[in-house]
Amino acid sequence: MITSKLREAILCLRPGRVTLKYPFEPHDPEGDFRGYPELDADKCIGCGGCATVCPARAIMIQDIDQNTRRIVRFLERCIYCGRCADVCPEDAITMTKRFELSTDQGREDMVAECEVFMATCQRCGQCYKPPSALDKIMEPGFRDDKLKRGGDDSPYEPI
Amino acid sequence: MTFAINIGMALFIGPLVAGIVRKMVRARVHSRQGPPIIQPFYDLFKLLGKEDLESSPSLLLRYAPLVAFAAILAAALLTPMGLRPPLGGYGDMIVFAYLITIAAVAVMMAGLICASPYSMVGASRELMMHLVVEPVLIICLVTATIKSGSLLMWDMAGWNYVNGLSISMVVAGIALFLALQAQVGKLPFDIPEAETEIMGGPFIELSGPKLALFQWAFFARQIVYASVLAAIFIPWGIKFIFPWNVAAHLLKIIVLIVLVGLIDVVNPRLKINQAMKYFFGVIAVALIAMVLALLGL
Amino acid sequence: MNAQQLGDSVKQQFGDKVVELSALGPNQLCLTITPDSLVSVAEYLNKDLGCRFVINSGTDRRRQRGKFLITHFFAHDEEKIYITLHTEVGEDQPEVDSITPSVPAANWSERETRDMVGVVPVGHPDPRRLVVADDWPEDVFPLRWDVPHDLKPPPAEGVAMPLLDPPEGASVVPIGPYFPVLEEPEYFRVFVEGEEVVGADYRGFYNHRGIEKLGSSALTYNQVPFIAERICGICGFVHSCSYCQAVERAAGIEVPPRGEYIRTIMLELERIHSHLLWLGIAGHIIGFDTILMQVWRMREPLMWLCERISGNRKTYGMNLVGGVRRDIEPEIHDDVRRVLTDIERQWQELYNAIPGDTTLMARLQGTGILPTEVARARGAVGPTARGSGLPIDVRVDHPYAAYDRLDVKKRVYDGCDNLARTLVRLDETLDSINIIRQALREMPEGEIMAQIDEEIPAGQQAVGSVEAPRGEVFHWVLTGPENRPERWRVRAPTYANLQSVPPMLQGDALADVPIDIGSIDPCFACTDRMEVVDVSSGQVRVYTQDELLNKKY
Amino acid sequence: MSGLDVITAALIFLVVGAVITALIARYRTVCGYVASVIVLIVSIWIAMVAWQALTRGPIHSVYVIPFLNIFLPFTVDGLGAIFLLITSLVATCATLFSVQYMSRYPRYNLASYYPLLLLFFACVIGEVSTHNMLLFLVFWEVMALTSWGLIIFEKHDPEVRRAGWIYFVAIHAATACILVAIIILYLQTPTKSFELSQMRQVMANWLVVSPGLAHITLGLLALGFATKAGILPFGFWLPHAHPAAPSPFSAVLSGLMVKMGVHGLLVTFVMLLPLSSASTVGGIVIALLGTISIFVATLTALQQRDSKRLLAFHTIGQMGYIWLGLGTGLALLRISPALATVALIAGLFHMINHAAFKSLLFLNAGAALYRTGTRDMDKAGGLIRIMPVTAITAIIASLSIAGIPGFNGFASKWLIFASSIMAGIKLPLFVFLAIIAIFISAVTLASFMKFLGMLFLGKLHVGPEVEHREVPLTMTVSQVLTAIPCVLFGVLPILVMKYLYTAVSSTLPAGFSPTFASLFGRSLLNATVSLPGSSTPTGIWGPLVILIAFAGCLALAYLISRMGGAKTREVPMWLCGEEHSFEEVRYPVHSFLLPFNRFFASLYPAHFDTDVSSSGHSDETVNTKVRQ
Repeated sequence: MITSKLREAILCLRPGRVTLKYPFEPHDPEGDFRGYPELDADKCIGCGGCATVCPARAIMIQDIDQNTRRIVRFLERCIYCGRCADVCPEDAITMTKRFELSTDQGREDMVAECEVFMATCQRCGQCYKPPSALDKIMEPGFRDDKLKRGGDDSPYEPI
Repeated sequence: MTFAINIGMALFIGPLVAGIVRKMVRARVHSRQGPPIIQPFYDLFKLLGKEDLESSPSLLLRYAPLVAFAAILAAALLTPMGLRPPLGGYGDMIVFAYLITIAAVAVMMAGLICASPYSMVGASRELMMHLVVEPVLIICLVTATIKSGSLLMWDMAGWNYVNGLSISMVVAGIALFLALQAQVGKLPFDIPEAETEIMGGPFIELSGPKLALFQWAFFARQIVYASVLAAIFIPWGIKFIFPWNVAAHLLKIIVLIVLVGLIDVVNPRLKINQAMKYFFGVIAVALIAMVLALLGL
Repeated sequence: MNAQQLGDSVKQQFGDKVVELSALGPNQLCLTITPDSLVSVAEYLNKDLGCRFVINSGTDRRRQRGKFLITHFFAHDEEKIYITLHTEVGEDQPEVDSITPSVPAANWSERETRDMVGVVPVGHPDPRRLVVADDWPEDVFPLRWDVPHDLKPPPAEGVAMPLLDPPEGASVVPIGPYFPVLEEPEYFRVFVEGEEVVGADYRGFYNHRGIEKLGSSALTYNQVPFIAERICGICGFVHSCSYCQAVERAAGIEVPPRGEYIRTIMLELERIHSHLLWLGIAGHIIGFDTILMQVWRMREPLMWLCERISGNRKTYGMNLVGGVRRDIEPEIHDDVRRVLTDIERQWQELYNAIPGDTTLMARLQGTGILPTEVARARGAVGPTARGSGLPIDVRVDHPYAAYDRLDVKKRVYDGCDNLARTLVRLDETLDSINIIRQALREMPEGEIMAQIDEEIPAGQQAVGSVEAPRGEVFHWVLTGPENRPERWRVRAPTYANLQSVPPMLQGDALADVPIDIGSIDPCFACTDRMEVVDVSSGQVRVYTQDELLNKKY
Repeated sequence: MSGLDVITAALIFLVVGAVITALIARYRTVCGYVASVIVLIVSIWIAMVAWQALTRGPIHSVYVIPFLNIFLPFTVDGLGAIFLLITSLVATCATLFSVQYMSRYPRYNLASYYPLLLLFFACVIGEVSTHNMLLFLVFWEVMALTSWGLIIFEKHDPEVRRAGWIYFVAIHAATACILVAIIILYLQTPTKSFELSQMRQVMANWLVVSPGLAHITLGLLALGFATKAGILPFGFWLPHAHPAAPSPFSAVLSGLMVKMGVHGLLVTFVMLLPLSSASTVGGIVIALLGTISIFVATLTALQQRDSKRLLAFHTIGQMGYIWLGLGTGLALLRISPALATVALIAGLFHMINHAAFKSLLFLNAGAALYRTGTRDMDKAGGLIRIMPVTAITAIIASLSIAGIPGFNGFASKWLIFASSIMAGIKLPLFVFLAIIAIFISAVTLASFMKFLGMLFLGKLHVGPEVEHREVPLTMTVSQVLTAIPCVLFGVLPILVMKYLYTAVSSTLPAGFSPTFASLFGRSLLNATVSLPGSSTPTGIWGPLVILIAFAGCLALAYLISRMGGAKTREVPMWLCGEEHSFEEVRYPVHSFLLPFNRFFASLYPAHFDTDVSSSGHSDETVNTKVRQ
């Protein structure tokens, strides 16, 4: 009994104080950490690959007109998986080390938009090279977050 | 002045020592920074200002925390804390034991009135713990009475100091120390509150000032129980000149409470029937002390 | 005996009743039988062949075949075979015979299939609803294809699932849905007399997230691993791994060996992490916060290590169909070994201290008794089963990833109590450390991800299972068109183990209830996967304190 | 007080009253008020007599019954005066309580209630006011018969009839013992007299020449009185009889009748037995029996679910405390006169207090029964919400019996503990008895927490037919009247102790006891026990100072609690977020101390608690009943 308790006590006392006074004493993440995904609008060609692979469907592509494509990212939904950075053919997306992203400004603060000039794009989807057959663009050219509600003959109305 | 010392010890040293234990013992063993030493005061003051939520409004429930608080303070006035206790001339050890009991009753009352299943279980556990822990205190004090021939706690302390320690008193002191853990409601005997089992037991429905008073009373209770053990069974230092006698007493109770805090962090919570079994053992030790005293040892 | 031989023996026994029989490799048997023979076949598999019931699943195939497909899964652990037992029932009379009377482990999953697909198990002893919310409409079955994944029926007042009443003289002590040591919402309705527990009822599934529905209606094959990983916050990797394995098997994709080793290493890291976490929580439950703090301190370097390997402390995001996304670079190997050695040393010290710690033993020994027979009947898996003397371990019984090349031991204790379950986990942690060392040594060079050039054809099916820290994780995928599964069925270990909790509580003290529940390492998030509350359109609303207060509960 | 003898006057008044009430029994309420008035007058009368006896010394008188030439010699000594005072309190309150309470029994004729009650009081008064053992026996027997008649008031209930028979047999066995002892003594007196003083000489003679005979006689008497007092193992009838009687009479039984056993015991061991080694032995035996009663009965009480049965077991337990005090006193008579006096005072003090709080508790239980119609504490609860006066008096009584400082039970228990602990230094056995007594005092507290918690505190929980209002005025008044001594004697114990000292020292040989001031100090505020030979006081209880300090602390606590200016808001009970009805989460009575009871289960005599339907462990039996 007593030796057991002593062993436990030694186990406890050996490491010393390990907790940090966190907000006052910042702690940086490790090398390949996947933090805030930063989009370099200059590099973006608007291929829509990131929107296709995003598991959380946090990226929405809207074609405003023939020449402009808007990329809206709802970062409150982002799960920081880094798939968008993986598939981006132009390396326009980088996963930074920023992780202190909470905000008290409401959800608008977590929405990032950028508009890309598309010139005379045919929206064939060819400029995006999917890494595997499973990552192909499902609806080339256009994508938003409206999902089919159970098919055309479903008895349920859209909400 | 003794009034001020005893009340001050109970009201202010109690939370302070608790803070010391949390920072220096508990957090240290947990390998973490721990809260500031005066965190218990922050907590108490914050609670005093918080909303008082009542699920079963009742006059008795409103007064139960006050009664617990007052009973502990009154008991503190009967307890020798380095000096002759201020009300020592008006109550003996039986009165003391019953005042402590009042505090326990107030806790049970609070639990019973709330009538939540958790508070009922908590009250019933509090009661059972009280039933097995209190006899240890009584038997140890009776042992001291047999040795000193007086029921007054100050006379017991003085007698022990003058006549030196005897075997029976040492055994009784050990028994009382074994019970101290439960008297101050620390692990492995914080069974009535058992946060992870019954969510605070009798206190589940209490909030704001009510909870603050109970907590404050329990901080004071630590000091009172430790003082009994320190003054009567470890009589060293009580004949020092003021203020050294008070300082010596303070040192003794801090050592005791730190020890209690150490045991607290290296044990899981026992079940009520296991605790009862344990305390029947402690009662047996205390009875041995008493028999030794009767034999004149 | 391989799958084909097993199938033949069933065919011999039941003749015409077996409509179709195919063996997908030596380890997976696929049977289609007539509805009227379901109970007898299930009984034959369970009683005569000793197969363990895993789960059942309902698929709405009215579009393709005009029928509902009801599938019961069994596992023959000694022969390393998974058996898929299909039955088709017509859409005009969606009823199927209940196998629960003869196979008690099927209790929950049959009720779940009824709630989700609307196929009624006839003769089920407990016909209450299980997984849908109390006010969910009676005639809406979320997993039918024509129900949209973001359907929100109007809330209803005054409907509640009927729960058992306490026996005479006992009263109810609610443990949950909000309870300090159950980190997730589950409601155990514990009947006590004094401190003694005389019975219990259970209501769970408060947190359905519609994951299966999303996987088969909104996401693509390579998006699912990430939501699969989020089925559970602690053992997410096992879910994504299990899903990927199912898809890979269905599509015939070969994962490169290095990818398999990396998966194995991550799985074992996750097991160490999970067992450390569990021990901490178990310590907290019995009031031993020092264990919580110290074990979680030991866990911290491990999470740092995972962050270094995968880019995240938890939910590694490593898996994709066909392999893993990140390699474990040689320069990390030393870090891995250093962290593991550190954990091993401290773990060993703790292990040596525990048997002498009488107060700790007093809380663990002899409490939460789950007899072997009950564990078998209720389909317990993982440490819960192994602590009750059932030698089940998917890593050995149904090897996956690189486990067939590694040295894995089954740790079985027959104490049947909380202590046995604790010891299983303590041993396994040390085993895992050795497995990782061996895997690091033997890991071959090469690719980590298979090249997938062709789309996955529809109508393929396969089982993927992984030994999660808590037990067997089971995924079944039926591939579909549109680059997504037609049906994706998930069975988390807690789903099986939770059904063993009420017999465990019986006769224990009220004080033991939290640790009894905790001893199966319950993961309620895993268990409550499904409901049609859409994560994508779920409204978020910030309440002020006043608004919260004025809300009527 | 001249002319007609004072005691005879009271007796005649009561007998006449009995006849009147029998005649007007049809007018139920009127009959009750008439009985109350008669009892009130007699109570005031005998209280005055007792007062005189205490302040001016014993009153002797002889009444000659006209024409028959029978002499009725009465002597009101200090001891008898104490019992007369108890009688006046209990009788008044119980009768007043009956007025409305008896409306519970519309089918029963009250002619079998009030007349018997008045006759019963007459017997009690007569019995404590005589030194003639023949007269004593006559009163004793009539008292037994009337009380039997009152216990079986609900004749149609088989339970009650059974309890009645148990009582009848037990009490007559007791009478037989006493009768034999007195006849033996009578035959030995030189003048063939029933006078106590003559018998004392016989006793003194025997102790020298034939101690065996003396001890047998003493044993027979002790056995008889122990049975009457409900001391275990002879008091087995008590838990059957007390709950069976109508509540006001239960209060009389517990508050008054069992005390007759104490009176008899004191008469035997103090007045009949000269100072000798026999008193030491007798004292030890009495203290032992008392402690056994304390231990067994109180632990059994923990199991009870029937409120009145719980109280009945506590009566045995509290009688045990009285016997412990008296036994300590008797045992020390030859060893330490000072401590003996203190212990005897302690026992008598506890007896007075017990009369007050136990009657009150039975009246409370009766009020609850009157309002809710059930004695099962599982079926009713939270009565403070509808019956505040009853509940508050019940709290006072419970705190008193549990010995909470400031209430009367504490003062007397404190004296008992102090004297038996101090006695332990001389006779070590008594320390152990004291420890058991103190431990059980906490158990008593536990039991009454249960009683209060289940029946009065918590959420209101009664049957649908129950009216939500306080019991009628006569019942509340009688409860409040009985509560007054509980508080008063708790705050000013020294006043009572002063008169008890008079009673005890007058009964003991002159000059035997040290002076009051040397024992208890001169202060009116402090009860200070100082034993000769010690420079400092041995034990101190200063109720006023401690209570004032307590009140000060309470005020401080109040100030602290208001410091933050916290607002109060009503919220629903927290049940982990699921909805529950109150019925399903209500923690039942027998659960409350189940682990503790299981622990002590082996210590209970299993057959002792024969009434299975009301004990804690019998749920299986109950269930089978339901299923059939």
